[in-house]
Amino acid sequence: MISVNDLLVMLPELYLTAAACLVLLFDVFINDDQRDATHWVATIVMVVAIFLVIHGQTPQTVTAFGGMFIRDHMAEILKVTVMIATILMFVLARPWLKDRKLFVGEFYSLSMFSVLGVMLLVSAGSLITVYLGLELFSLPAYALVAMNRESKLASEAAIKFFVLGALASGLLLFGMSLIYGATGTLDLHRIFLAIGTTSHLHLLEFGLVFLVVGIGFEFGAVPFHMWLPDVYEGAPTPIAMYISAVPKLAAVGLAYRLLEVGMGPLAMDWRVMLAIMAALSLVVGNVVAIAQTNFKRMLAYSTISHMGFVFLALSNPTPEGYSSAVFYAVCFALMETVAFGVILALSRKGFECEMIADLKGLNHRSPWFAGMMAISMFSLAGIPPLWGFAAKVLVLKAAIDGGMLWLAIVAIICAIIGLFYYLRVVKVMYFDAPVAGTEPLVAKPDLAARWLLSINALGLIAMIAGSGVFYSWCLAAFGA
Amino acid sequence: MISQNLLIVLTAAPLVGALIAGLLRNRIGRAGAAAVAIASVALSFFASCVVFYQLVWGGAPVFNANVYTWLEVGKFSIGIGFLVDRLTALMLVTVTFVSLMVHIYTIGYMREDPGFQRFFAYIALFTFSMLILVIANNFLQLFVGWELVGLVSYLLIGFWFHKRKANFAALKAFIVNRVGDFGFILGIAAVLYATNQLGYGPTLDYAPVFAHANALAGQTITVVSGHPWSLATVICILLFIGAVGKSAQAPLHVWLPDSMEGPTPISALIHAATMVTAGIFMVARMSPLYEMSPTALSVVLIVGATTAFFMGLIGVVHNDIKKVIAYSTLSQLGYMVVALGASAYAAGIFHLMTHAFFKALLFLCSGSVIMAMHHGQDMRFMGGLRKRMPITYLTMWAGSLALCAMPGFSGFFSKDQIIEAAGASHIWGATYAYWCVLLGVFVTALYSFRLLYMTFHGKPRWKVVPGLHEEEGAIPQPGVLPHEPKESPLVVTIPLILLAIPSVIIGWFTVRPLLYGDWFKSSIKVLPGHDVLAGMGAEFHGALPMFWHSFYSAPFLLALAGFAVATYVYQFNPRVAGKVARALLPLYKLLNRKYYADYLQYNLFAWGGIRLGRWFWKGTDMGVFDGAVNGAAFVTERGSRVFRRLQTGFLYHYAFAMIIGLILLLGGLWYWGLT
Amino acid sequence: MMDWPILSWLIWLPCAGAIVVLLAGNARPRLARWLSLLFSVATFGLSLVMLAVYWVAPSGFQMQENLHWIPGINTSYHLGVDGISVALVVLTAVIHILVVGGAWQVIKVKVHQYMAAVLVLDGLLIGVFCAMDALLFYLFFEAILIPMFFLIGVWGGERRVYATLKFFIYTFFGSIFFLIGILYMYHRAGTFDLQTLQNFPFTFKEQTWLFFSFVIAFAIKTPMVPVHTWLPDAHVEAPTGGSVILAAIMLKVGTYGFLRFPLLITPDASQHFAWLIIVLSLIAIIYIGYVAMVQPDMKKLVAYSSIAHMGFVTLGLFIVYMLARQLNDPGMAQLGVQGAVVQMVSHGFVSGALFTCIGVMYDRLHTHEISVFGGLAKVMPWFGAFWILFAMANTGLPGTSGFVGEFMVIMSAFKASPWIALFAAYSLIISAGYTLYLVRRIIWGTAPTPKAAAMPHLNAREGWVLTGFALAVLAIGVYPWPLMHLMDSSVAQIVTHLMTSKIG
Amino acid sequence: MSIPESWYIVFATVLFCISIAGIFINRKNVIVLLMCIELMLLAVNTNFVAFSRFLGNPGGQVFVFFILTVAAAESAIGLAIVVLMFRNRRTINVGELDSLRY
Repeated sequence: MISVNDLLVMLPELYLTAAACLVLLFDVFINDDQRDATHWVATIVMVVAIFLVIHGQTPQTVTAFGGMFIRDHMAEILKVTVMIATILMFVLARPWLKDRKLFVGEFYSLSMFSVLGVMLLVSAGSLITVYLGLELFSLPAYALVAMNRESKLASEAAIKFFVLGALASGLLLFGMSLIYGATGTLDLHRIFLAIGTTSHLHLLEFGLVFLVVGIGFEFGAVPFHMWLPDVYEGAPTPIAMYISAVPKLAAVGLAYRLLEVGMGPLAMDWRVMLAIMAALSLVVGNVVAIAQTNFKRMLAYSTISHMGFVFLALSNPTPEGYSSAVFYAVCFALMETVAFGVILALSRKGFECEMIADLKGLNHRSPWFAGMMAISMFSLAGIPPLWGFAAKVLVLKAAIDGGMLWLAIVAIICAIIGLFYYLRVVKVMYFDAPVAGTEPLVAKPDLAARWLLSINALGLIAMIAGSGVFYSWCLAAFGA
Repeated sequence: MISQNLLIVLTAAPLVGALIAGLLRNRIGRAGAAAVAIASVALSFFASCVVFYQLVWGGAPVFNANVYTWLEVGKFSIGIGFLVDRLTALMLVTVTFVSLMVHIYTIGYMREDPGFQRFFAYIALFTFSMLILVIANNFLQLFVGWELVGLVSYLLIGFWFHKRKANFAALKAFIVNRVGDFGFILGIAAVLYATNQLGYGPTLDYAPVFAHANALAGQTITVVSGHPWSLATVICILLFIGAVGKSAQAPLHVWLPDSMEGPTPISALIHAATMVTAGIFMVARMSPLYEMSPTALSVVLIVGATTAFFMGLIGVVHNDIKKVIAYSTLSQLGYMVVALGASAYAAGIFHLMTHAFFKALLFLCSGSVIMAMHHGQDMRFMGGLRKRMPITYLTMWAGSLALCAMPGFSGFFSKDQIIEAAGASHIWGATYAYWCVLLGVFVTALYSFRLLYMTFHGKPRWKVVPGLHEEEGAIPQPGVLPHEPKESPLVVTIPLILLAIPSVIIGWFTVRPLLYGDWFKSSIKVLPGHDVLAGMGAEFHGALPMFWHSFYSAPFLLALAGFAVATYVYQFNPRVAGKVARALLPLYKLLNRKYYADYLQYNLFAWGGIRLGRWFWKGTDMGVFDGAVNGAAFVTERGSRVFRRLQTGFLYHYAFAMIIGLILLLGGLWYWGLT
Repeated sequence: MMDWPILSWLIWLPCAGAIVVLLAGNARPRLARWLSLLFSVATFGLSLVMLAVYWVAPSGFQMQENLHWIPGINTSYHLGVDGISVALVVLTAVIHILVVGGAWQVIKVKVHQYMAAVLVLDGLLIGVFCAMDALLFYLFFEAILIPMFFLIGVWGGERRVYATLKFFIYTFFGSIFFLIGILYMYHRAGTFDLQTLQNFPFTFKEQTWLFFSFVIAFAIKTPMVPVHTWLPDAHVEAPTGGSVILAAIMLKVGTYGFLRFPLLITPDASQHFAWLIIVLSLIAIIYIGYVAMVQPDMKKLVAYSSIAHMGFVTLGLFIVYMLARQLNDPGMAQLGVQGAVVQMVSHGFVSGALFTCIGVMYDRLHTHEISVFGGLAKVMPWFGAFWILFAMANTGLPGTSGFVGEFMVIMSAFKASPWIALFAAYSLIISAGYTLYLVRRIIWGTAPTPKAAAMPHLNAREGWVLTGFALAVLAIGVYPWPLMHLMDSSVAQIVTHLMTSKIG
Repeated sequence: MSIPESWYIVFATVLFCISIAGIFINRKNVIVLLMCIELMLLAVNTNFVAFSRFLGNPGGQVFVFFILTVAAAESAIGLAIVVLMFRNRRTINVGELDSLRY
C-alpha cells in the first residue's frame, strides 16, 4: 500500500538515487579527458536536489511509509547544508584531484550515495531507516577515504575508519535490538510512547547507553574520537573536508531522532552522558590540538572540541538546545570547508599543503588566501564579528538555560586554550617570513573554485548579521 | 574702582611676552626677545602701580571676581579670577618691580649665553605664574600658580642643561617641591571637605571660606579612628606643608642651596625675592584659617625658628658665594615664618618685601662679582675687589647691612619687629623661637661680613694669566682669570643701584603703616588673643624713636658682635678661622655636611626609591604576576605533549577506548540508576 | 532623536574605508595613505556633527538606533550615546587622525594593511562606545582584538609574536568570563538591553558573581594590578600607531566598561567590593609608580605610567559608593565620576602624545632604550619643548589636561576617606619622580653618541601631529568646562541611578 | 517446553562480548577483525529474532534481513580495503598499523 504521496514526500531522495545511478552510468561511457562533464553534471544534480528540497518543503511535518520517513524543517536544513558542503567539495576538489590523477567518476557517485545516506538518516522515523541511512552514508565514505590507492596512509586510515565504524554501528544495532525488545516496536515515535509503559527498564538503560555510544562515535566525541585524527590525516584532503563537515550534520540529525524523538522520556539520563562526553571532548580536543604540527590533524582535534560544543547544546533537551545544536553544526561545517578549501587551493602537483609550517608567510605570497584562512580560524575560535561567535554564544546560552553553567565554564576555559592554536596558524601566515624559494602564489585558473571559496569565507562574516534569520529557522524547525 | 581689563593686562602681559620671546625666538632675535619680555613686564609693573595707587589712595574697593568658570560639577564650581586687596597689591608691586630689575640686569648677565631668548621667555613666564599665584581668588588658582612657578623654577635651575649638577638640582627642586604640594593639595581637599561639611560649600573661593572661618571652631575630622583631630589644625598643617616645600623650610629646604646651579638672576628673582616667599604669602593669605588653630601656629613658629637659626649657621662655613647667600635666604625665610607663627602676619609680609629688595640686590651683586671672576664662585679665590668694582662693592655693603638689620636699613625695621613679635607671642614654642631668631642675628652678621671681607677686602687671591682663552661655563682652574676683573656694565649696575635705594630707605616710611596702621585691612585677620602687633603698637612711637632706641637693644649688640668677630677673623687674622674649624671639628663637619640632610634624602628616598622599584619590577611584577601567566601557558603546552600520546595509533587501543567508554557509561548508569 | 543613522555611519564608514584602502593594494602606498587620511578625517567630521547634535539636544541617550539582530535571543543592534560616549567617540576619531598622520612615512611595508587595521579599529572602538546592547557591546569589545593583534604582530618589534599572543589571549581570557556573565544576565532577565539590565533586580548573590565576571574582563583591559603584565610587553613591541591607539583608547574601553556594567548593573555588589577595587587602584598608583621609575625602556616606562593613571580612573569610579550611598553626598560622587572620565580623555591625549614622541625618537635611532638618547633639548629643541609639555601633563601639572582629572578625584576621595586621598595624592610625587627622571636622562644632559647628537629635526608632519596633541592637552587643562558640561547631566544620571539599591 | 527468552539474550550477549573481545585482543590479523564484526552482527540478529518471536512482532525479523544484506556489503568493502592495504604495505598485521598516530 505504498501511496503516491509517500513517494512525493521523499522525492528529493528518490531523485538523488536515480541521479546518482545515472551519473555512474554516464561516467562509464565517457573517456577521461571529458571527465569535467561528470563533474558539472554531478554538481548540477546537487543544485537541483537542493532546489527540490527547498521547493518541496511544507509548513508542517510530513511522514511517509507509516512513519518510517519523516520530513520536517530540521531535516531540510541539514539536507540543504550537507548538499552545499558536497557541492563545495566537488568544486574545490576538482583541481586537486586533477593534479593527482584522482579525477575519477566514482568520486562523484560515491559521494552522492553517501549524501543520500545522510538524507535518509536525518529524516528517519524508525530504527530500520536509521540503520540503513547510517550504513548507506558510511560505506561509501570508507571507500572514499581509500580512494587514493597508492597512498599507504589512506589505506591505513580507511581500515581504521572501517573497523571502528563497523564496531560503532554494531554497538548501535545491539542497542537498537535491546530497545526493540523492551518496547516491542521499531518506530521511534511508538518507542517514545512505549517507554512510559514498558516494564523492561534495564533493557532500555542498556539500549540507551549503546545508542549514545553509537552517536558519540558519529560525532567523534571523546572517548569515541580516536578514529577522527587518523582519518583526517590519512584521507585525501577533499575527503577529509567531506568527513569533517557532513557526518557532523548527519550526527546531529541522528542524535535528535534517536534521543529526542525516540528516547525523549529518558532525557534526564542521556543529557548527563552527553554532558560528560562534552566536557571530555572539550578538554582533550583543545589540549591535544596545541601540540599538533600537521594542519589537518590539528583541525581534527579542533573538530573534537567543537563536537563538545554541540553536545553542550544537546545536553539541554529543549527546542532552544536542539536549534542551537543545528545552528552550531551548520556553522561549523561551513567554517571547515573554508579551512580545507584554502589548503586545497594551496596544494600543487607534488606538494601537499598539510603542515602548519607550509603556511609560513602566506600573507606575503597571497594575501587573499591568507585572509580567508584567518577568517575561518578566527571564526573557529569564536571571535566576533564572525559567525562562529554567534554559534558559540547560542550554544553557551542554551547550556546556561539548561542549568549546565559548570559545563559552560569548562567550555570557555577550553576555548581560551583553543584560541592558542588558531592564533598560531594566523601567526604563521602573517608574522613569519615565507620560506625561502616559495614564489608568490599564482592562484589556480579555476575561477569557480576561487569564487565559491571566497563567497564561503565572506559568508562567515556576513552571517553574523544573518544569524538572526537563520536561528529563527532553526527554532521554527523544532517548533519553538 | 579697579577695572578687570587692567588686571587681565597686568597678568597676561608677561605671558604674551613669554610666548613671543619663546616661540618666535629665532624670528625676533636676541634684542627683540629682550625688548618684548622687558616691555611686557614693565607694562605689568606699571599696571601694578596703578592698581596699588587706586587701592591705597584712590579708595577703590577690594576687587574680587571671576574671569571664567574653570570647572563646574553639580553645584560645585571654581573659576579663574582675581582677588585684589592691599596684600595682593603689595605683592604685585614687589614682584613686578624685582622682576623688572632682574630682566634688565639679565641683558648684561646673559650677554654671551646662547640661550638668551629662552632665558627671557622663562623669566617672563615665571612672572606670569607668580602673578597668577598672587592674584588668585580661590585655592585652585593658587595651586595652579603654585605649581607653575615650580615648573619655571625647574626649567631655570636646569637652564644650563649640559651641566649634570644643574639637571640634578632641577630634578631635586621639583620633586622636593612636589612633596610640599602633596600636602598642599590635601590641604585644599580638606578645605573643600570642610566647606562641604559645614554647609556653606562645596566651594574653594577665598571669600566664603574666610568669611565662615569661625565655623571651623570645634570642628573635628576623624582620620585615625578614635582620635578626632581639629579640622582647622589638619587644614592648616597640610597647607603649611606646601609652604614648607615652596619656602624651603626645614626639612624640605634641601633643594634651595642646590638651586644655585641656575643662573644668578634666577637666584635673585625666584630663589630669593619672589617664588620662595610664596609660602609666606600663602600663610598670610590664609590668616583667617590659621588663626583658628593655635596648634598649627605653634608648628609654623617652631619650623620657622629652627630654619632661621640652624640654616644660618651653615652659611658660616660655606665658601661658594651664592651658597652663602642661599643659606642666608633660608634663614631669612625662617624669620618670616616665625612672624607668621607669632600671628604677626604683617611683620612677615613686611620682611618679605624688604628682603625681596635687599636679597635680590645681594644676589645681583654676587652675580656681578661672578661675572667679574669669569663664573668663578669660590670666595677663597676672590678678595680685593673693592677698588676694581666700586658700585658693586657699595651696593653689596648696603644690601648686607640691610640683611644684618643694622639700624636704619630696611631690614632693621622688619627684622626687629619680628624678633619683638616672637618675644611678645605667648603661644606654645614662642620662647624657643625668640631665642632662635635673636641668636640668628649674630649668625647673620657673621656670615654676611665674612662674605664681604672674603670678596672685596684683603689681598687678591686670584691671578691673571693673559691670553687664557675663555670657554663657556666655569674657568679651567679656580682663581685664574684671563684678564683683570672689572666693574660690570651699566645694565648690571643700574638695577643694583635701583635695588639698593629701597633696601636702604624703604623701612623708614613703611614700617608704621604696614605694621601699626591696620594697612592690610580685611586681607589679614588676627584674633585679638594673638595680636602681638597690637601690643607692640602701644610702644611704637614712629620710625625715628625706634631707630634711636635700637642702639640699646639686644639684636643690635648681637649684630655688632657678629661684625666684630667677622672683622677680626677675616680681615685681620685669617688664620683663626682654620683654628676654630679644627677646634670645633665635629660641629664644623656637621655644618659643612648641612646636617646630613642631603645625604639622608639622597640615599634614603632617591636611591631607596630606585631600589624598591627595581625589586618590585623584577620580583613582584616579572616574577609573580608574569610568572603565573607564563607558567600557565607552559603547563598547558606540556600537558598537550603528554596527552597526545594517548593516540597510540593502534587499532585495538582505539577499540579498547571505545569499549572502556561504553563500560563506564553502563557502569555509571547502573550505579546511579535511571532517573 | 534624528532619523539619519549617524552612529551607524560613524561605525561603518571607517570599516568601509578599510576595505577601500585594502583594495588600493600593496603597490600603491601613497594612495592608501591618502585614502585612510580621507576616511579618518571624514569620520572625525561626522563625530563633530554628532557632537553638535548632542549638544543642542536634551541629555540622556540620543541618536538611538534599534534594529533586530538575533530575535531568537532577543538581542538587538541598539546604538545610542550619552555625554560620556560622545566625549570618547570624538577622542577616538581625533586620535585616529593623528595615528594615520603619525604612520605616514614611518610604516613602509604593507601600508594598505596597516592603514586598514587602523581604520577598522577606529570603527570598532566607536562601536564599543555607542553600543547599548550587552551582546553588541561584547561584539565590538572583543572584535577590536583582531586588528590590534595584527598591528602588533605584523609591524611590531623583536618579540612581537610573544607580545601579541599574550595580549590577545590575556584579554580574551578576561572577556570570555564577561560573556558568561552577559549570558547569565540574559538567562535571568531575558534581554540584553543595557538599560533594562541596569534596572533589573538581581539578587546580591547573583550580583556578586556578575560583578566578578565583569571585573575580570575590565580589570584586564584597563589594566589593573595584578593583571597588567600584558600591557608593557604589548606596548614595547607595538608600532607607534598601535601603542597610541592601545594607550589612548583601548584602555578606556576597559574603564568605560566599568562605568556601564558593574557600576550600574550590580551596584550592590560593587558597593560591597568597592574596597577591593579602591585598594587595587591605590596599589596601581604607588606600586606601579615605583616600577615605572626603574624601566630602562621608554615605552615600558610610559606603559607603566599609563597603568598608574588608569588607577585614578578606577579609583574615581569606585569611591562613588562611599560618597553617594554611605555618606549620601551625590555632589562629591559626581565629582569623582566626572574626574575619572576627564582623566580618561586626558590620558588619551597625554599617553598618545608621549608614545608619538617616543615613536619620533624610534624612527631616528630605532630603539626605545633610554640610555641611547640624551640632550634632546640641544639636538631637537622644538621636540624637546613638546616632550617637556607632555611630560608635565603626565605629572599632572596644572594648566595641562593631566591635572584636571587627578584634582577632581583627589578632591572627592578626601571626602570618602582622607587615607584614600593621601595615597592617591602620592601620585604627585611619584609621577614627578619617574617622568622627570626620564626627562632628565633624555632631554637634558648631552647626547651620548654622535648618532644621537645628529638626530634630524622634527619634520613638518611630526610637528603637526604633536601640535595637535599639544593643543588638546592645553585646551583641556586651561578650560575644561566644556568637557564637563558635555557630560554633566549624564554623570548626574548615573550617580542618581546607582544611589538606589537593587536589593530591597 | 520451550527455551525461555532470557537464554537467547544471554546467548546473544555472550556472542557479542566474544566479538568485542576479539576486536581488541587480536593483535595479528585484520581478517579476524572482519570476522569479529560479522559475529557481532550475528549476536544482534539473534536478539532481534528472539525478541520478535516472543513479542509476536515481525518487525524485528524484517530488520534482520536488512542487517544481513548490509553486513554482506560491509564485509565486501572491508575486504576490498584490506586488499588495498596489503597491496600498499605488504602486510595485514594490525600491530603494524601505526604510521598515523599522536
